[in-house]
Amino acid sequence: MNFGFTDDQRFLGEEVHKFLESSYPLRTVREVVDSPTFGGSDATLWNRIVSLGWPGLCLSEAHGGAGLDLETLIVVLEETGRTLLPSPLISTILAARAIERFGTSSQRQSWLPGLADGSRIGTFAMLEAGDSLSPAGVGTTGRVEGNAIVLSGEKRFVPDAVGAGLFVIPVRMVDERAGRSASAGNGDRGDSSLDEIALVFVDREAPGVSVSPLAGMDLTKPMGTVTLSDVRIPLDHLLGETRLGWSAVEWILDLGAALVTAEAVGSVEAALELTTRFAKDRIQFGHPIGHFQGVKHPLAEIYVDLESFRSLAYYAIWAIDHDAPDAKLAVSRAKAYASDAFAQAGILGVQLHGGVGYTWEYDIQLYLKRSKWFRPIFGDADYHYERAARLGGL
Amino acid sequence: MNFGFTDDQRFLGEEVHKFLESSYPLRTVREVVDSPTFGGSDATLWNRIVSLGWPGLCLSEAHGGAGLDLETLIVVLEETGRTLLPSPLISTILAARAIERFGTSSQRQSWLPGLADGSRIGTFAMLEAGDSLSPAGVGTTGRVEGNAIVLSGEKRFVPDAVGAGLFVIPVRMVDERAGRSASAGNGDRGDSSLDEIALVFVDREAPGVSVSPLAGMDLTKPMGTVTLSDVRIPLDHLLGETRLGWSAVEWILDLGAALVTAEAVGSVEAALELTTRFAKDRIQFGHPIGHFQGVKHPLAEIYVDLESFRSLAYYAIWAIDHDAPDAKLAVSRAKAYASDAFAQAGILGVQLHGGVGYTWEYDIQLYLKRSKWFRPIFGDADYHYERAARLGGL
Amino acid sequence: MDFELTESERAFRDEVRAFLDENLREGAAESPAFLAEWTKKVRAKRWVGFSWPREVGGGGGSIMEQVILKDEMAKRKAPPLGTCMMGLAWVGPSIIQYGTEAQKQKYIPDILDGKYQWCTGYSEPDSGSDLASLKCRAVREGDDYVVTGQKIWTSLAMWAKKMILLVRTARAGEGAESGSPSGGAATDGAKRGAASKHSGITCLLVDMETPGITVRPIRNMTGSAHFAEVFFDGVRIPVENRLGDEGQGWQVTISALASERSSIAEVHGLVRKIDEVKALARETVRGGRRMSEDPGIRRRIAQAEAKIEAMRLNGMRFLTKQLRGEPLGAETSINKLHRAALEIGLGELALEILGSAGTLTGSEAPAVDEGRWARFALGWPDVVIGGGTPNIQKNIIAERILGLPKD
Amino acid sequence: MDFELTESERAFRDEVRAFLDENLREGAAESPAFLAEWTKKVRAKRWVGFSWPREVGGGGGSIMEQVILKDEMAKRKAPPLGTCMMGLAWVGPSIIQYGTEAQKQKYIPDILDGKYQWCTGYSEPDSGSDLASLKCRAVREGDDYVVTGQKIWTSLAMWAKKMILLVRTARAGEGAESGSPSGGAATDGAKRGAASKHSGITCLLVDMETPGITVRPIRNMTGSAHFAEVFFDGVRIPVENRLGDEGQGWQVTISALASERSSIAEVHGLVRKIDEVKALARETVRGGRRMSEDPGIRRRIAQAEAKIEAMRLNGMRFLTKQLRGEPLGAETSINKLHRAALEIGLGELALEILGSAGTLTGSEAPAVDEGRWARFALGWPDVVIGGGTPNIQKNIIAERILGLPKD
Repeated sequence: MNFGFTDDQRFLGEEVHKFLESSYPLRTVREVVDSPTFGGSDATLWNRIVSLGWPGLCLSEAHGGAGLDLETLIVVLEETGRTLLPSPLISTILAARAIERFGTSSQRQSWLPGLADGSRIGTFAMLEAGDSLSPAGVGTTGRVEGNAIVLSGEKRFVPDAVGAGLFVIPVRMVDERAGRSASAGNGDRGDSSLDEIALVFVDREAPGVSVSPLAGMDLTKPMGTVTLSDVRIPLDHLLGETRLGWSAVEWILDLGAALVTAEAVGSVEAALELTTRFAKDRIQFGHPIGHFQGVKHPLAEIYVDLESFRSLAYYAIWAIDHDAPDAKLAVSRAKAYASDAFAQAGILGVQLHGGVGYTWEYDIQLYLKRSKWFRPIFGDADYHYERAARLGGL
Repeated sequence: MNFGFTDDQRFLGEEVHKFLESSYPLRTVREVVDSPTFGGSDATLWNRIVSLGWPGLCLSEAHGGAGLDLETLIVVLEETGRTLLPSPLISTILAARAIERFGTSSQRQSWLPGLADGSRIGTFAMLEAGDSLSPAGVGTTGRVEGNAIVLSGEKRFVPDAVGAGLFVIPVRMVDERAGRSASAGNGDRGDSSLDEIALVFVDREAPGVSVSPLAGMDLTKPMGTVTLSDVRIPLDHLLGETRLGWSAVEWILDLGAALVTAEAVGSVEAALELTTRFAKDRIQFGHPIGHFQGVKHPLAEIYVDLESFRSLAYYAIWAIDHDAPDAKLAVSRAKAYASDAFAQAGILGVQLHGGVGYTWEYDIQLYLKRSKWFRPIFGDADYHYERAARLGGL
Repeated sequence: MDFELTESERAFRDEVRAFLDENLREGAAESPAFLAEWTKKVRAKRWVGFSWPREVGGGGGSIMEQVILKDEMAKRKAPPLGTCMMGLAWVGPSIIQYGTEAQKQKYIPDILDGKYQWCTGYSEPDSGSDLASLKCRAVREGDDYVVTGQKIWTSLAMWAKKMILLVRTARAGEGAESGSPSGGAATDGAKRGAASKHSGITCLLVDMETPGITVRPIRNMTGSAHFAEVFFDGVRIPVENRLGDEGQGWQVTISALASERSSIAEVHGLVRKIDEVKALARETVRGGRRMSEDPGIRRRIAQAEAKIEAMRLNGMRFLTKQLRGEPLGAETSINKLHRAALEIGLGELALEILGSAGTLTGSEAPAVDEGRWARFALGWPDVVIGGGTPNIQKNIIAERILGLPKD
Repeated sequence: MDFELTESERAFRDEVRAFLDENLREGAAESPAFLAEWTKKVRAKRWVGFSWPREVGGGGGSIMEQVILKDEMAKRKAPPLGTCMMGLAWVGPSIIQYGTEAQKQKYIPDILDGKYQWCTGYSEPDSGSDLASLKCRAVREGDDYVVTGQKIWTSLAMWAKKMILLVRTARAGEGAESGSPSGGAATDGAKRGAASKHSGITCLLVDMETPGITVRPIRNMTGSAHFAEVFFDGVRIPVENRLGDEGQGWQVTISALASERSSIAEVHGLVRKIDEVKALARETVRGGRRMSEDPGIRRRIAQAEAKIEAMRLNGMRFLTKQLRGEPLGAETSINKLHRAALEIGLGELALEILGSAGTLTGSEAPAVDEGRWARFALGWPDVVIGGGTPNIQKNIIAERILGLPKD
């Protein structure tokens, strides 16, 4: 019975902390994202990350990874969250874990080493115009034409899209009479439509793929739109070489939600530290403002929320990694709780800082912006609490 | 332009305040409701109220009332709310105003003088087993049989039921083939079913009427169940001698909601005063607890809510009295806001009092109980915010 | 991370489960005969005082075994382990650590056997959460302390035979204080530092039948009485009944026994409550709609469940720390705050699901479940106020964990 | 109660409406030519400085007329009345009450005509909400004050030609203070009573082109700059530019002019915002559902609308008091608190309606309305922090209205 980290994991976390504190403090992060060449990924930064082996940390050794548990990744993500590190680490790991779980052995061998050694950046592209994390939200089509699948559609809000070399994409397979879905013929549009859903790999360089950046509040979390105009991919780019169905998509979404929530633990922790330090230093009416319960109690509440969604996030990661029966519920609880808590911490942090809190120069506003990015990604609190209610038997 | 009371109204309020402070402070109110003979109305108290002319205050002079505006009633209700006065005043006024608005001239002459002079206590009985403030919630039936209407059904949560002599009751008129509603024949169960709804008077003494008390948290607001077993009433007991439809019921519900909200203004004011006084007197860690922002800010928030729902309640009363086009919206906003605010004030009041707050001897818990009674009566915050959303064009 | 039990832990858990399978009968908890039998059996298992050392008659259970035992018991809604609740929770640990041999022999077996009830004389009318400012006075006269003053919020004082009592004793050179009017002493006390405020406090073990003690039950807002006021008027307590040294009373009441603090019992209680609320939402139809279909109610239930799950997991992190021998401090206030919010929130949720029916206290329809929901919704002050107010818990976190300055 | 206007008030309202019908064109507000014309016309009507006495060139409008004018203007989204916003809001009233004849003649007409912008030098880096602790120092040297120090959060200082400045002046017998290091002065100041903290403060009217003044814009988190820091390094201000007496600066900046305080303009702004959010909810389809059908969104919108309506009605109660000549005090903090909560809440609501699209700042799809919602949601600090923090407003209510002790 041990709901905590091993000494090795703690040591790794400390090393990551020291590295980021010295090499990528927020000041440096600001320079990276403000640079005109930053288009979603910074080569220098990525090379450093790669040299430390983070992308492959939790991939099997057979595929070039370090073969560690997913929970070990938490100690890294907490640190990248603290310093708002602008890297496609989570996106790449998400794509890699999806391939590791659902890919055929030859797919794993083809794709994982490149993701593990960072020579390729991966990402998962889910959302479309309907902005829906549901089977109905998959409108991009895949049409088998001889030895190829032809893809058409547009994916939005794709994390790290501009820097990515490999996209893992859910599509709806349709039969060759254009535009009709595979099951349309049998008149059964119920659950079987879930089976129309498949996951495909798309190479950035494939003809018909175009990627455009999206300007967002949080410069450290770039997103983009990926347009697929009759993109032809070989049949072996079908993940698992079968129609994996909605449950595979849901698993990837859950993993994404859990990973960003683990990262959010670090962000909220850092925002709370910044604000607490300010509350100790700032004198008003003859006292540090942190002397007043009007300041101290909201900070205590954020601490309570932080520690609570930390527990939920740790468990969610563990549950996914161990295929625990309550893994979905665990993810929804963690992401829902964290979405609200981070939003609150961001607003309160800026507010308690007073005027300086929303100047460009002060760091606390960067966490406010991160909280806005964090809320909808992989499902907001409304989505996940409703899902939790359903999974909980309501 | 004057959104306040006239000097006369203020003077009346002060007189009521003095009377209740000297004759019915909370200590006395406790004695009244604790007395074994208290079954929802105390004769001595009612006689005092009647001698002051409150039941007829806002009824027309032609029917024995004082002919004042409904807004004048606010200054009285705020005071009865402060001292949690256990009287069927609101119920009687509600029944009387319904008759004044919708009754025929002969109905007004028959019923209003008795309600105005307090010789008869009235009440409005809406809810049934489905607990729904909607046309569908009216399941009690009225069947015309010759010169009579035969009523069957059960009304629940009827305020002041045990002491009442006259019930105003919404029923669903059915045709003589038993159990079929009037419009059932034409196959149109849409809006026309609203027209089946009528309001009737039922005399407590009519054969087939039985009333049983309901034990509730708030002893000062007794409720009861009224069972109608084939109660025969003459045709002229049909209010307005026509099927008034749902809109009349809705008007009465709105007036009820507005009146209890005006009363709640006084209750929250008194609860805030009690708690504020406690916060000034109670010393902890070397200071009055009201010195700490953790106590002072929640009290300030209650003050903000109190003054805000006070404004909403005043305007709602005015809007009903003047048939303003936004009267329904005004009522829903007032009742919704007040339901949440009073609940909050009750809980916080008990909590800030610490241990003594929930002893039987301390008064603050009486306001907590009143807040529980207040929340659902005439629609809770969920009901009224949803209604406000709809009325506001969503 | 590892949520598995070791082999020996699993063996212990299986032993507990087997015992429960054999001895627990559905609904039997209300039968006095069953309870007496049950108590004898768990005593024989040494599960009463399970965290206490075996040499005083306890179970010597490890932290992890304590968790397993509580967890299994709570999951199966088993009756309590032992009947002398206050004695097991508060008095026993203090006596084990600070008592003389004679005191241990006199009291510990009776607590384990549940011979009689204990109560705790800690809170006073003007002390509230600020326990250190207490004023109940003991003046040494020969071989007795003469106690005068008042205690309040004493659970079950009406039924208790013994009390563990905190008093303010005068020491050499502090005659002025013990002689000052009690009001002044409190104010002075508050102005001095915490260390000195605690220094005059002494712990006594009191027989409730001693002349001069008056118990007055406190009726709470639901009409029942759980707490009492206890008045002391020149009550003579033999010096041999002092627990620990003079002035050591503060430490004496803070147990350092290695008992688990994962709040598992509270979490099980809350899980049971939210399950009841969910069932209520499914069964209640209002306005033509099952309340479990109402999106607002669904969200609030899901939110409460997430919070309870967070408490459970927080508790496991605390437990992990304890198992590693790391000190557990102010972070336990996290779960206390959650619990306070949940106790209030679940009651409110139940009432909002029920509408007017929720306010009924009678036993007949339209009251639901014999009016229990009204009591359900008015029960939170026992927990929220009795366990230290949320404001105090927030101060603890802000000051001890975040390092913000004291008020 | 009576929500009707008197005959003369109605006549005035009709005059305003007729003017708006004639002169307002949809979408014209962005055209500089239109704005110049508009400004000339409203000036001719004496609606610029409408609350000011007619003898200084103001409109001499009654409280009720001010409300009507603002109300009609806001309802029709008319451009502002006058272009010298800070001058009209802060500087003019102070000069009218405390200025010399010469000062009035020099400044008031220019403010009314909008010849140039003013800014206000009140806040300082270490003063924040605690304005009385300011440290910017002025030492009298002959016919000049020599000013050294820093101001912050000065709106539009980059564009202003004049500043109304608060400084701490040394007076006879107070040399020690003006000579002390500025950090110490603030701490000392905080320890003394409010009266003495205010007593050393003097108000100066400053030409921004005076040598020694440096303006540094403050870029806010959305990347734009509304505020600036202003540095004073031995800046010489002629004594004749002092407004009011030495040491009177605190009173000088608190206008006692009878202007209406019903917060009608703010309420109209919020009504416009919630209407935009409602339209957004109707237009946004996510997950196959129109967001205006989402029960949670519906409730939050209805709640915000109830709060805004409460603000409007609270404002009418305040107005009624003012019309009766009763003093209006701390109760105006009620609407300030509502406004702060709404400014934050409406932004959050918009973002939650939009999901990921809400965080986009670009002008192309999938960004909605050219990315304005991201700015909409990050704009609250201007109001929430600039107008005094919610904590300060709550203290005001708790202390001045409820009578709770000061911290």
